[in-house]
Amino acid sequence: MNVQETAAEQGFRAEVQAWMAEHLCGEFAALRGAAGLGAPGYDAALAKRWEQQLAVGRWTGLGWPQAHGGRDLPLGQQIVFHEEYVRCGGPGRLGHIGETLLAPTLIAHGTPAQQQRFLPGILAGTSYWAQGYSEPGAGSDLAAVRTRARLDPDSGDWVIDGQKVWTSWAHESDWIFVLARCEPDSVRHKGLVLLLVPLRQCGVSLRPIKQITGGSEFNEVFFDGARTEGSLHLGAPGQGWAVAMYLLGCERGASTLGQQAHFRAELDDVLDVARANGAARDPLLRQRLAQAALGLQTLRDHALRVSGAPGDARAASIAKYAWSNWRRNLGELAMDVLGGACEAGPDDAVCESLQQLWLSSRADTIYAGTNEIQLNLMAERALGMPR
Amino acid sequence: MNVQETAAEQGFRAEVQAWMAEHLCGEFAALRGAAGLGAPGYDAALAKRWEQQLAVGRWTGLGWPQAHGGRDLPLGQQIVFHEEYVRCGGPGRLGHIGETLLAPTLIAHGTPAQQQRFLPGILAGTSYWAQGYSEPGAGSDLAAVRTRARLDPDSGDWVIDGQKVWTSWAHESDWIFVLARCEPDSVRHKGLVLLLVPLRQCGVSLRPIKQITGGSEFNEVFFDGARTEGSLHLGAPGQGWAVAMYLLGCERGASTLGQQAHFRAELDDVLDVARANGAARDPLLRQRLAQAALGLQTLRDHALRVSGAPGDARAASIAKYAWSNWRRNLGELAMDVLGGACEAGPDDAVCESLQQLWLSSRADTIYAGTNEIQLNLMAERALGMPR
Amino acid sequence: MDLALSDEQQLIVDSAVAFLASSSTLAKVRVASETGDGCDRALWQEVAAMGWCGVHLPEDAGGLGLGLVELALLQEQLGRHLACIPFFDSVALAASLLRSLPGSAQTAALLGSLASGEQMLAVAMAQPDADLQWAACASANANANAIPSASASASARAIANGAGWLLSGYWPAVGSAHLADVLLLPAHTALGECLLFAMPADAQGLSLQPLQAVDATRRSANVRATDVQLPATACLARGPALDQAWQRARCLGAIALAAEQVGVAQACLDLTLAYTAQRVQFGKSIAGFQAVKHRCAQMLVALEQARSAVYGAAAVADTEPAAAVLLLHAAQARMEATQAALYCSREAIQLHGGMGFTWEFDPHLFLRRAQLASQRLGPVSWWCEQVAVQLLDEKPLAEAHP
Amino acid sequence: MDLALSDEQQLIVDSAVAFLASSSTLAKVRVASETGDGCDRALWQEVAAMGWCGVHLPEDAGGLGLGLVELALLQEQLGRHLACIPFFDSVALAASLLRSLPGSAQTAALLGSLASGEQMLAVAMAQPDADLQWAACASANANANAIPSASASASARAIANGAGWLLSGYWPAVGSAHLADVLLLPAHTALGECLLFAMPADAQGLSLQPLQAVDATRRSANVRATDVQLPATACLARGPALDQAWQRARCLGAIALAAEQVGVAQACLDLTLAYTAQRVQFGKSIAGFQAVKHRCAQMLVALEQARSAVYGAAAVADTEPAAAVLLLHAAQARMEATQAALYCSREAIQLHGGMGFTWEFDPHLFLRRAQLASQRLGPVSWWCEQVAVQLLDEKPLAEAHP
Repeated sequence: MNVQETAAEQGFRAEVQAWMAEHLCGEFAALRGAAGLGAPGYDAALAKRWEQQLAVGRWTGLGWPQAHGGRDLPLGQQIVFHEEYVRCGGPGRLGHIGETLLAPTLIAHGTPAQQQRFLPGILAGTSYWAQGYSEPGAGSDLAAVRTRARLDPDSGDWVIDGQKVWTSWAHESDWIFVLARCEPDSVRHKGLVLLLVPLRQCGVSLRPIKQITGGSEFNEVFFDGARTEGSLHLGAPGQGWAVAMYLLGCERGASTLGQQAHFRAELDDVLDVARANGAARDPLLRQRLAQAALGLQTLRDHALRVSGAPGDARAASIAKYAWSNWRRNLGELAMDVLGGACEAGPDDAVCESLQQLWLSSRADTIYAGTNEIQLNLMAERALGMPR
Repeated sequence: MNVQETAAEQGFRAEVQAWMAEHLCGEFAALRGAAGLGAPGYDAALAKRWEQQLAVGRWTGLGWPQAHGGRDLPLGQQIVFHEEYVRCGGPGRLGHIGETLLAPTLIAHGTPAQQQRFLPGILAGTSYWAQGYSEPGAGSDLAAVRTRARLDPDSGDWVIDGQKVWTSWAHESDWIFVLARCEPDSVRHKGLVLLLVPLRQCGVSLRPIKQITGGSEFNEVFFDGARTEGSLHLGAPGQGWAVAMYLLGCERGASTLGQQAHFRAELDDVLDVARANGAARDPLLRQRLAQAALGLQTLRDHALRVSGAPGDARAASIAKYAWSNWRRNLGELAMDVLGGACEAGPDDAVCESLQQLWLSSRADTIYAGTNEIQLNLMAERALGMPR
Repeated sequence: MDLALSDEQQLIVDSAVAFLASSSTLAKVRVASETGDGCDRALWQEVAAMGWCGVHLPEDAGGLGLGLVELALLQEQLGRHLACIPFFDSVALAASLLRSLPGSAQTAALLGSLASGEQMLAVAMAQPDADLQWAACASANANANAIPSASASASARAIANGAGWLLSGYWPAVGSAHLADVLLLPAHTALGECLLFAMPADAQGLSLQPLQAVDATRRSANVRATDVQLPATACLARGPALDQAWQRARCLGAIALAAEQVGVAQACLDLTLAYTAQRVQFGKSIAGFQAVKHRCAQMLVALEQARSAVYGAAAVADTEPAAAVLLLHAAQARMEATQAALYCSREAIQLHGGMGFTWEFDPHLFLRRAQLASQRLGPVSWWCEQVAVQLLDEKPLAEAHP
Repeated sequence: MDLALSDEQQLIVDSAVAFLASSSTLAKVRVASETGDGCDRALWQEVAAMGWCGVHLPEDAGGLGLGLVELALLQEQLGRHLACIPFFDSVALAASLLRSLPGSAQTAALLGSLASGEQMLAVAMAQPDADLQWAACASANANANAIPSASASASARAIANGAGWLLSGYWPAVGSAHLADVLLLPAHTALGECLLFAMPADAQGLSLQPLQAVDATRRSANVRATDVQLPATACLARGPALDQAWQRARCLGAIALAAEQVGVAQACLDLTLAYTAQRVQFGKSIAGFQAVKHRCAQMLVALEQARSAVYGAAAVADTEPAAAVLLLHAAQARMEATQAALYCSREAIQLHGGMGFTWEFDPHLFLRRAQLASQRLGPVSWWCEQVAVQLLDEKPLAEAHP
């Protein structure tokens, strides 16, 4: 147990700061502090150039093994990077799904050929990935997969038919990993395959989903005879479920500290408004603001306590449940701090961003496993209660 | 819709006030304001004499038909009585189960002989009843009845074997109505009988249950070859479930307004302490105190809205859920108002009574159908959701 | 004593339900709110033709001669349908204020055109001042003026001149201001007295700044007046009479707003029951999961308790109660209805899962209304603090019920 | 940076778990608390023999030379077992206060006998003054003295005389006072300066009034001194040094108390999982009902979050942080742990159904501890208001993490 930074960590933090100061400027100044990937007017092309800039600075693949081009840094330094990056105004990371979810899974379950083919593009910020799990009519029930994949005996390709939904950033991605049913009569978790599929092909079409925020970060993805090479299954065909679950388990650890640094910036906005508009003199709002700040500190402590312990089945669901409800509460608090002045006149950017916080936070307790699913998981897996 | 008292109601209120002032004195002064039947030092013999005094004043059976010795008063006057009774310091009613639950069921489902035998004693305050529904291992699952009843061919009596639990005031009661299984191979709601059984017999033994309040209002009741006359089934043998449910449905209407008047007295105690100890200057506690007062007003409004509409399946569960959670919150608020001084020195009666409020209120959301059972009932019966 | 609906009241509800089911579908609401100014003028015409705009006004003022209970019943159904008309601002709030003022030819004329639906009105009734509230709380003094008077709303100045009054000022976030034909605006004289003015929407020097619509079905605008010349008759009231009317209108408006919130909560429960019944996950309708059932049941409790509170408060308001009694019941209705509307709209989104987060599905429309309504006329914490003053700081109030 | 337990720390936990599982069963707790004075002296002897009473004291003071983290780990397990010993009052609170004072022969002697378990101590650390708090809030001024100084605890008077000090006063609800060999009592001089005194329990003129035990496993008493003559050396500290030590001890005590609350929450979850697994209703184990599962999962979230907060706060406290940083982390630990203990103990009773309401079943023992602990050293609202002062009223604090 150690809450103080080592000298190495302090040095590393200074390094991050210096690099960010030197590079998050010029054309990239427009990205500064752009926490929400889905914010109106978001410039994805610029965000990709920024990812490439990060790669040049060797800020991608920090935790990857050196054999795969990573830096294999200790957890403490990874934490330092993710926190300091956001503190320096670093924008939301478009490469997140590839770097944080797919890459560790490729490293654990991919073939050497797959690793050599895909990891360099992820590392360099030149190749972007989307996630094809949820299907219409089966949002939280991931095992209810109806998308079908079959090997075409003529070409040797996989041919995919079906539909995925809630696919973030498919419209800006190059590839998608798709959980599909490869054994026609199989049910539930059996007979699935996880395929790596190029998005830019005529067998794939997208329909953006308009969200209550007004933005369209999510998509429906339609596969109509879409194809990918016969070798591009991740893990063995029929065993796709285990690989898919491994991938979901990567959604914790150091990168969540970066997310929390974003939350801190959002909280600071709310505190600023409260100081400015007099809400800071309301004893009830003062309590809620203090609770929000303390709760965020707890999210951080929790991540620091469990990040090093990969065996703790409780950790991922607890963290997801805790942060999503924390942020949803922050959204409600933001609106109450705005009070009667919660509607913005023209050019009131702060008010608008708090509205976006409020609306977008309603999704936090729904996507990536609803509150209800997380509670089921905790009860059954962590507490051993009956299914 | 009418929230103003009619002239008749106002006159009736004055009548109640005058009578109470004249009679709740002398030996009965000790009962004044004794809201909780289970309070330490409770004098049950005195409470029974008070019930008899009320009967002499014709304050029992207010809503019963005149044919059964009641006064058949309109709902408005019944409400006035129950509210004013408590405001005048009237103590908790030991005859409640007989007068409010059993009597209406006897009138609806009993034989003329049963009515003539039992109603006069209830009306006169000379005969007290306990309720034998719950069984060990089946608290909320009322239909899981294992207590057996069989007709003894020799004597013609019912013979009862089994056990009931959570039986309020069995130790002060003369009779108990017992839900028992009269068809040996029946399951769940079928094959039950509701029997009227004398408590003072050698086949019946009691064990008081010590509660977290320190008191023992509840009992376990053991039936070991207990007997009652062969004619003392309420409704047809085998149809006991429907009669038992009818009885539970009587737990609403005018008498709940009396309960609310008790709540008001408890709330007033909390307000008094807050004014005295400075908690009334804490803006957070002020909010909670105001919410408690407003919430109690809502319980009353709700009772006034639904008391007249017997067909509303939603009403009973909503009212039970709402009042029990309201009072549980009041108990927590009481302790927080006491704050660090929540432990009483000798002779600190107010502090002690708030502690009792806090502890006793933990049972409110458990007995007579837990929160969880009430929510199930509302979802299934009122909202038509699947079982 | 009872709070069940009378046969006549049930008839009003039934006819409102039937009328709005066809005249204010959510499809129509989306047309009115996503294009145009958020007002469905055809609906307004129909509503006016049925006499709803004068439902709680006396017959000699052109109304139907009914009470706040009947107004609340209509508001409940309008809220349930998110009807895109300024009924709350014009009928519930402005008419309640005008009625509470000392009678005059001007108020009678305004009430007449309001009752017929010919004119829409808006009132610049700002949020109560939070600082004032908590100052009272901290000093723990009974504060007889805890309810902000009209003056707290007015950062505006009125100067008497030969032609009448010269008015300048800024009134933020005035509900339905962009639709109103006449705006009711408070302003101070140089001596600090507060006056209420009726200002025509087309007055020279008046300008509106529409606000970004969080709830596009219920919009507001900032109002600015720069040296607007008004005739002497534009001043409707002043002094203590205005203060009393203002406080009374805030309470009556709060009860009507609460009724609308009950409608919002009901709509959210209805949407959720319908969606969860047909949505299948893990091989069964999600309405069969206990977590979903319990949440819906809790929505039902909140909703029905709120409905009882609102009907009770409206019934009390119709008995011409003392100001303190009216305040207590208005606070109760606001507390219960705000809680119900927020809880039900939030759960509606959650229980719709991913669909609840799409623009296409309806729950977010109600979430927006619920959030905005939670702040109109003061947040619940403000109302509760007023009640706490009565409960804790003042001598016991003569009980509402004898 | 990480907050996982080191191997040594895990060893401490494991040995405490094993020891208390046999030495402080709930059966033994009931004997100690339902008969006698609520103290299991045999347990205290064993605990002292293992060196726990000096766990966080330096080795030269007779301690084990470990830190607040290790103290918190022990407190967590003691709370989980409701161990009937005055460990919190004597070791967590009194020792933390003594350590924070300027060194002296007297404090060293007291620490030595405390670390060996030879003497039990108690501190009259009253609730923070609520009025002071909210006055600061209403005026919205940064209030550097928002943490009540020792003086706020002292309605007592100390008069210097030839023999030393003459002490009179009343200190309400002093934790474990009836068990203490020495009481640490603050008092004022006539000039208003605050002093801290060590008073032997057998001093002439000292009287105790035990309070009715809501939580019979953790009792307190009102303390009254009437013209007690103390030697000059009985005064341990005064002035700003005392104020600083007092504030620091309140924070350290709060973190230790929070650790105990985590143990209470854990015990409640354990009891509930065991009971619901074996309890059958409607033909199945109630642990299979989704409503029960979700409640247990929410208990788990509250518990694990609280544990993380407490470990984090204790780890920060061991780095000798600035007073403002320590306050922030103490508040965090208190908020999360209070919430977890109250939630889990309340749910434990509810999910035990009728059994939860009986004296015989154990949940109520934990409910009592949870409620009392929620008020010791100030309620969560007080801690949050102190944080709000930092967040909203003062210049931004230098960040706790660089």
